[in-house]
Amino acid sequence: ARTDLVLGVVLEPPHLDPTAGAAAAIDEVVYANVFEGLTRIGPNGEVLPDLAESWTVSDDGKVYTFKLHTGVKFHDGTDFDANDVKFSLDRARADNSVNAQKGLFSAIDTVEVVDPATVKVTLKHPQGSFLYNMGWGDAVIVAPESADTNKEKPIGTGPFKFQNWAKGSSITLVKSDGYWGDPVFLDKAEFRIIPDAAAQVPALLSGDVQAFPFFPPDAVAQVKDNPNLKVVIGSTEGETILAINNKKPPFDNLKVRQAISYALDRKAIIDGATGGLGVPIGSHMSPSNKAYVDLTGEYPHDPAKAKELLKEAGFENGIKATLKLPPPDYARLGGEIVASELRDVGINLEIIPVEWAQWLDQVFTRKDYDLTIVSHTEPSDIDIYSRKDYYFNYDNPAFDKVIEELNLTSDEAKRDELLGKAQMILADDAVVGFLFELPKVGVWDARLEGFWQNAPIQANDLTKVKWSE
Amino acid sequence: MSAAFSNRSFLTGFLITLAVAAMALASYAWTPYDVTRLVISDKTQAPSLAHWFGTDHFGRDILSMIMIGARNSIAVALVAVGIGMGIGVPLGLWAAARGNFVDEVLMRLNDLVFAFPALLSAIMITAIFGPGAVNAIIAIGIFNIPVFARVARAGGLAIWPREFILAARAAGKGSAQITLEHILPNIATLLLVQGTIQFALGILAEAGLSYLGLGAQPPMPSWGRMLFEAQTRMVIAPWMAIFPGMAIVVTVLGLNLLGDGLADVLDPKSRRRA
Amino acid sequence: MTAYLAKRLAVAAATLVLASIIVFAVLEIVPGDPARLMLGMNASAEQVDLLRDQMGLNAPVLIRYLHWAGGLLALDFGRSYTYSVPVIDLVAERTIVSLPLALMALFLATAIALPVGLYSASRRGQAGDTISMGAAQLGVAIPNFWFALMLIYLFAVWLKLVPAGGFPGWGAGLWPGLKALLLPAIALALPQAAILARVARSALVEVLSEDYIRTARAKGMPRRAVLWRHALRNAMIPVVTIMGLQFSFLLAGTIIIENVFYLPGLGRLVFQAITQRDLIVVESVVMLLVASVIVVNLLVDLSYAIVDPRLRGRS
Amino acid sequence: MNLLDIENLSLAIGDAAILDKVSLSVAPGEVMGLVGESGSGKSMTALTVMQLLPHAARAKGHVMFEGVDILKAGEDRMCALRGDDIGMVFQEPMTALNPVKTIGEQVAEGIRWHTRASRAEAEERAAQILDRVGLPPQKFPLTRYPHELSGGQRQRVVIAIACALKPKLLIADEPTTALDVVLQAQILDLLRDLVTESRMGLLLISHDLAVVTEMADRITILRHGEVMEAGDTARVLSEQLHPYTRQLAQASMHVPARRQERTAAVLSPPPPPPHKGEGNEALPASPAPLWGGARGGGEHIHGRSASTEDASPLLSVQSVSRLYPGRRTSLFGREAPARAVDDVSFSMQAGQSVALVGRSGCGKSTLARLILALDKPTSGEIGFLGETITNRSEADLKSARRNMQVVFQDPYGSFDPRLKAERLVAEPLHVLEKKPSPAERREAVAQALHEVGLSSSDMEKYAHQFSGGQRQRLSIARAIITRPKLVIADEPVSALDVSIRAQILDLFADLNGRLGIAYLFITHDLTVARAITDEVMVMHEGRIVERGKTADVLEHPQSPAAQALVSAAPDLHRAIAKRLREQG
Ligand SMILES: Nc1ncnc2c1ncn2[C@@H]1O[C@H](COP(=O)(O)OP(=O)(O)OP(=O)(O)O)[C@@H](O)[C@H]1O
Ligand SMILES: Nc1ncnc2c1ncn2[C@@H]1O[C@H](COP(=O)(O)OP(=O)(O)OP(=O)(O)O)[C@@H](O)[C@H]1O
Ligand SMILES: [Mg+2]
Ligand SMILES: [Mg+2]
Repeated sequence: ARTDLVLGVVLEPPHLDPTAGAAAAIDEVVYANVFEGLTRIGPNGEVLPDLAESWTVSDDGKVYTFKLHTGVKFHDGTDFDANDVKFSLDRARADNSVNAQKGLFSAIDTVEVVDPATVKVTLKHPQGSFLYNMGWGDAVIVAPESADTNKEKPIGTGPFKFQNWAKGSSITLVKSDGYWGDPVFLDKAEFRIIPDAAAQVPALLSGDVQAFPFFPPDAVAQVKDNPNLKVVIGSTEGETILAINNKKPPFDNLKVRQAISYALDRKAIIDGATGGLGVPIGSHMSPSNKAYVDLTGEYPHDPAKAKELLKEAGFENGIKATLKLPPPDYARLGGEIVASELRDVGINLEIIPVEWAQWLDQVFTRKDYDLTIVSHTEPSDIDIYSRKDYYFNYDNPAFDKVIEELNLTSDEAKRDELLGKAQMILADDAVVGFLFELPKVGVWDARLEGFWQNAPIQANDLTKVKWSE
Repeated sequence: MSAAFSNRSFLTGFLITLAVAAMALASYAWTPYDVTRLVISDKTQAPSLAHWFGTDHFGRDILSMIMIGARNSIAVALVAVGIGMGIGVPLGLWAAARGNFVDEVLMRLNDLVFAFPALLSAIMITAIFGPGAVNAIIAIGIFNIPVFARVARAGGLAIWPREFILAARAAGKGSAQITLEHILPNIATLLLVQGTIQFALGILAEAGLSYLGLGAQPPMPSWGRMLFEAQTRMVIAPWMAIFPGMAIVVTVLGLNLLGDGLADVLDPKSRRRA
Repeated sequence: MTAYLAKRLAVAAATLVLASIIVFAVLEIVPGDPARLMLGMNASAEQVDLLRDQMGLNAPVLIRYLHWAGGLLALDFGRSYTYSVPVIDLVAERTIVSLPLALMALFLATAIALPVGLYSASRRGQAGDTISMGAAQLGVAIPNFWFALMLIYLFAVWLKLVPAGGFPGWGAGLWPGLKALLLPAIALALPQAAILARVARSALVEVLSEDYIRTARAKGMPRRAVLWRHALRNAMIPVVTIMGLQFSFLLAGTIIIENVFYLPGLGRLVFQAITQRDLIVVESVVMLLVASVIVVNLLVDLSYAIVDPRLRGRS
Repeated sequence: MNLLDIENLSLAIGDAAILDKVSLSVAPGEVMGLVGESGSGKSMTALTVMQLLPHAARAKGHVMFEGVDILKAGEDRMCALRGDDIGMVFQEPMTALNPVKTIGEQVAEGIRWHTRASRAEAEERAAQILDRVGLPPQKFPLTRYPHELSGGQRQRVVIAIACALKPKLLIADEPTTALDVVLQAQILDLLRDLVTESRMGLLLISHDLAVVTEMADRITILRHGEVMEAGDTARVLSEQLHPYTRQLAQASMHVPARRQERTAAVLSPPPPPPHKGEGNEALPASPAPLWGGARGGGEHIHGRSASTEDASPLLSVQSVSRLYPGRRTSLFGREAPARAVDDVSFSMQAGQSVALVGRSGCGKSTLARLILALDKPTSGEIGFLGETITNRSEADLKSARRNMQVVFQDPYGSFDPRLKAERLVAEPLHVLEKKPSPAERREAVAQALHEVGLSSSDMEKYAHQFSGGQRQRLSIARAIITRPKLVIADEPVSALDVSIRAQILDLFADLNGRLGIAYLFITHDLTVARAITDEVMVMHEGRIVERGKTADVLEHPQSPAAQALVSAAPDLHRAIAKRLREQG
């Protein structure tokens, strides 16, 4: 069978060090392929052991002792041991660290090397999601020798090693001999960068690219009838929301926010922006999560009701506002539909398309916006609504209390209950317009197998990918 | 003028341009469908009796969008040409009238603007101000300035040494007055012809910018953006690309023919022949 | 000649300096913070500031300008914010795609335009002329990105003759490289060829009505010989001028075309660098493009003297 | 047997009939002159013989060249004839050469094409023929480009190309129109030598009767595409049997009747305005101007009487020089500046009519521009009406502008094609202190038009709707509308046909007499100078080398420059006399 693969990715990573950048594009290339962490996240979001063979947790939930695999080597031939783990974790949480997810490590108090194959991590307080956190790309283990050059030439412990990066064009990985874990099937994998949606379809159709694990949902209709290609729909952790600036009048008025929620026709939005593949949500939780509560019925599509609420709030003459849209298709397409729907109830939105840089600057940092559409792709991130000064400008002590409690809870059932409660508060407050869970659409050659169906995290795990006969 | 209409190129160009303009004007009063309402359930329908050119990914009628898009294309290109002429022509005339230092400086500044690939600068401008029709106008307009400045200067330089200018100077007229009374009217046809060319280029440029997502923004339909949206749906809805593309081609073709015809008709050589 | 050259070079240098100031100033006011973009939504303000420091973004404007401009003189373009590699390496990598593409397009455009122009001019008013000039009119009117899209669907998706886009790198061999550049070059060349053909034709028609053409024919030379020996060279000046001007359009065209064909060229590099706020890359590439336009136009001006002895100084 | 026989040649271009049953013949060793006014079809006749007619042209009749019917000959046959057996010298020497090829290449090209000679051989022969036409390769190497030659030298190259293969028939289409008289004489000598040397037939085309008379054995007179008269040159021109021949000859020799007693004419009371369409015969003297700022008629008299001895001249030019910077040769070096006008001093009295003659390029136009204050002298001073006008601002020049006007060489080019005659003629009114109202303006224009023999209904026309002669009248109307004291006319008749030229000269003479306007007439044509001026200044290489009464200078030129001009000037009287003498 074939052992080579050309895989399309939308964005080129700025560099290849997952511990030094937020870009999902980095993980899409190196996660699980080049770099490995203590734990890793599986195809369905479960936490799996990785470089840590096993672990024990102290009863107070504060001390984690990891037992490491032995005989593991980095691609440059240096050995992997507990010192590398300590180095990596300390580096990520250092004062001068520019790790984009520094928060993942904030609970860590100390990291101790017990012996070359054992590491003990002590937390300041129990953290329910610690093992999950250690599975993020930002928490992978790097070697002190190569940490500074990983951006250019990533050196990890994974089954593939970095071979070449033709900037702007493609990144090539090849199989790493002497890999400690299960052998992989592919000898060579090229990640070809194709940002333009217009180019992605022909690239797939012409066979230049054999797999597009993160394919624009909107373009699926173009390839789904092609017998040579397989289209696989899964779920992501991307809650796509119509974010509302909760402090900015008139959106500080609950009735206005509720009116917006009533005005939204999720089905139309999903059809128009994701080719009908998104899953409607009623609060900030992925439907694939077991703590998910279906709240989509809370605000059914009801323009009349929306108008009435607006009238009650004193806005029968309508509202003028802006809608800032970042570049992704779901936002730009969804935005147009949202604008059209809100116009029907008397909210006139001026659409302002912005680039990511501007979005981060204006919307996220300076909170200079009325409405925006964005997908929050971090897994289990309902706690963002409790963050002070977050761009929603949402402030509800009751909600904060739930989250606080959640952070200290490690009992699964109890956690699910708290999560359910949090979801309900958000829905009641109509903090934002909850639209849909971003679908994960993978398209690949019908003879390929082993790709992830879902995307609990943004990664292209190639460890199980192979060509069938 | 009747001579003009016997010129085939002029006539064809004129008719096409007229038709496009009429379509744009008509769209203010009537379009087959309302394009501000998205009917997702009607999306990507092939051309039919109900929708002659089919519908787009939001279920909007493409014919209606092309009609309204014509407005945008015309407006952007027209204002951009206006900016180019309004600033470029006086500069060029000034350079021609003053010569030497002023001329040198102005022309070097011209070269400077020319040295920036237009699209690149347009991208930078939209990076600052954000995408949008107005910024597209500014971006395209800026690049029309040196074009018109050059044409006006070259035309002016050719007229200045003519004897009737000497006659006007001998009659005591200053260079400003001569420029207004003699130079400008004499290069008007030149400018008119260049104007139609730039107009056509403006429509292409607007389409290019919109295609990169930097031009007109929703909900305002624009031909370039329609193509931008069509390109990801080429397989299932080729009509989304074909009709707006044709609209651009036909309009630009019409304007170019008009310009060619005008140049022919207004060329004193051919007029003497006729 | 030397004096002329010296003056032109001085003007070109001044233009470059002015251009560098403009570019730098413009990018200063582009909103968006590269550091925040790199760190994403979860990073704190302190972290962002830390990164800004590391990237040298917190220094005063003038210092940064002088540092950058001084670097340019020494051919040190600085380090890319996003890729954190020397910009010069990035530029070099991209140039070996963009330059061959531009040259191929220029070559194709010329190779198509000149024969068509000659043919049309020599058959002025006949059916062949009307048809080829009609085609040229159409060529001018077709947006190149639209044409590119059609080419892709025809030749790559349907006929599977060439790749739909992408660039395998010259390491993969000359032919695969050229093959990948073929469609983009055609898409780029078409409108240029159409414009050039029209210019060539009208220049030739103009020249053919000159008195010296009649003189040549009075020597007993047939039309065709007169066309080649006398008309062509005289018609070259407007053609070369337009080619010079087109170079700038060609560069602009590559930005779009490289996007359509996802070629890793300079055009896409700037486009991408702008969205990523990799300002140092933008600045350097823009300067490079501006410089190349200036150089090309200088060459065009100098080439006039080769074509037309009247423009040569006394030797 | 004749070399060339044209019988009943008719030619139409599109729907326009150009030639109508033209017949003429040229025998070996014979010079056939083809004359006729501009547009009469001379060039078209020549082009028919070459088969180089414009696209839409269709010819009927017979054109036989050595037994070959040219109208039926195919392109290949013609290619073999052209350049080898028939050579042609085209009308415009300035544009007849390819600017991007060396003269050597261009001469050798025909030789190589027809004889299949090697490059070296062809160049050898090219050098010979160039030497023959007075361009010795030592002084004018084959590698020169056309722009490195003067007009006369270029014309020689064109002749060399045409004669390179010793053609049996040479067609020379106005071979000297663009050249000054001295150069013209040289070229004509050259052609004559070529004819006698190899018994070549020459078809010489010209609108200048004098030139043709000097050269041609026989003459054919063409008008509107028809042959008016043909025959032996001397006979045709001395007998002048055909009315048109007479008309042409008279126009060529025309000398305006100048009123000797101009003062009296101006003093006499104005006659009633002429009736419309009366032409230029009885032009009225100027009635008192209607507009403010200009002087009344009485002042002309003063100017007139003062002109004879008054110490303060109308115009005084003192040591004026104009240098054009030399071409830059390197960063620091420049060629020596060209002295277009070199230390010129002279003065003019009111009402005087002075000619400025000289060869092409001697600085006449430059001097005119300096006097008109359209250009600044490098040194020296110009005074007008007692005031210095050098280095004055435009505003300070207003009064000078009012009193000094200009008539240009090219009547067409001196009018803005987009303006109507009214605006064109009214343009100088701009300098008046008191701006005339529209009605006054119309009146002034109407009167100026009357004075030059045009009607006020012409005000609504554009320049291109007038004939050449009318246009020149228009420009004269413009020049006199402010009642200036001085009109500078820069080659005002050189672009005109002989017959129109005669009319305009009459008009100038008449206006000078009636209005007392002083003229500075710039011309290279001595006949013109003779016709209407009292005094003549001869200019040579930027300097005034001779000045005196017109008749004196033209009869007894003192300076070599003046002598060259006078002896080279074709003169119909003399030419006919010479011809008759030769024939005994
Ligand atoms: N290409 C053309 N198309 C139509 N008419 C033409 C063309 N060339 C010349 N004519 C006309 O043919 C007539 C004869 O022109 P021709 O050039 O033979 O005159 P000519 O006697 O040589 O005059 P000149 O002394 O001014 O050279 C003129 O009325 C002219 O307008
Ligand atoms: N702008 C200029 N720069 C340099 N040299 C010039 C310029 N204008 C005129 N000359 C030169 O000055 C000299 C006089 O020119 P001018 O036009 O006065 O001659 P002219 O006597 O009027 O000739 P013509 O009879 O041909 O009109 C010529 O040798 C000419 O080449
Ligand atoms: Mg002629
Ligand atoms: Mg002159």
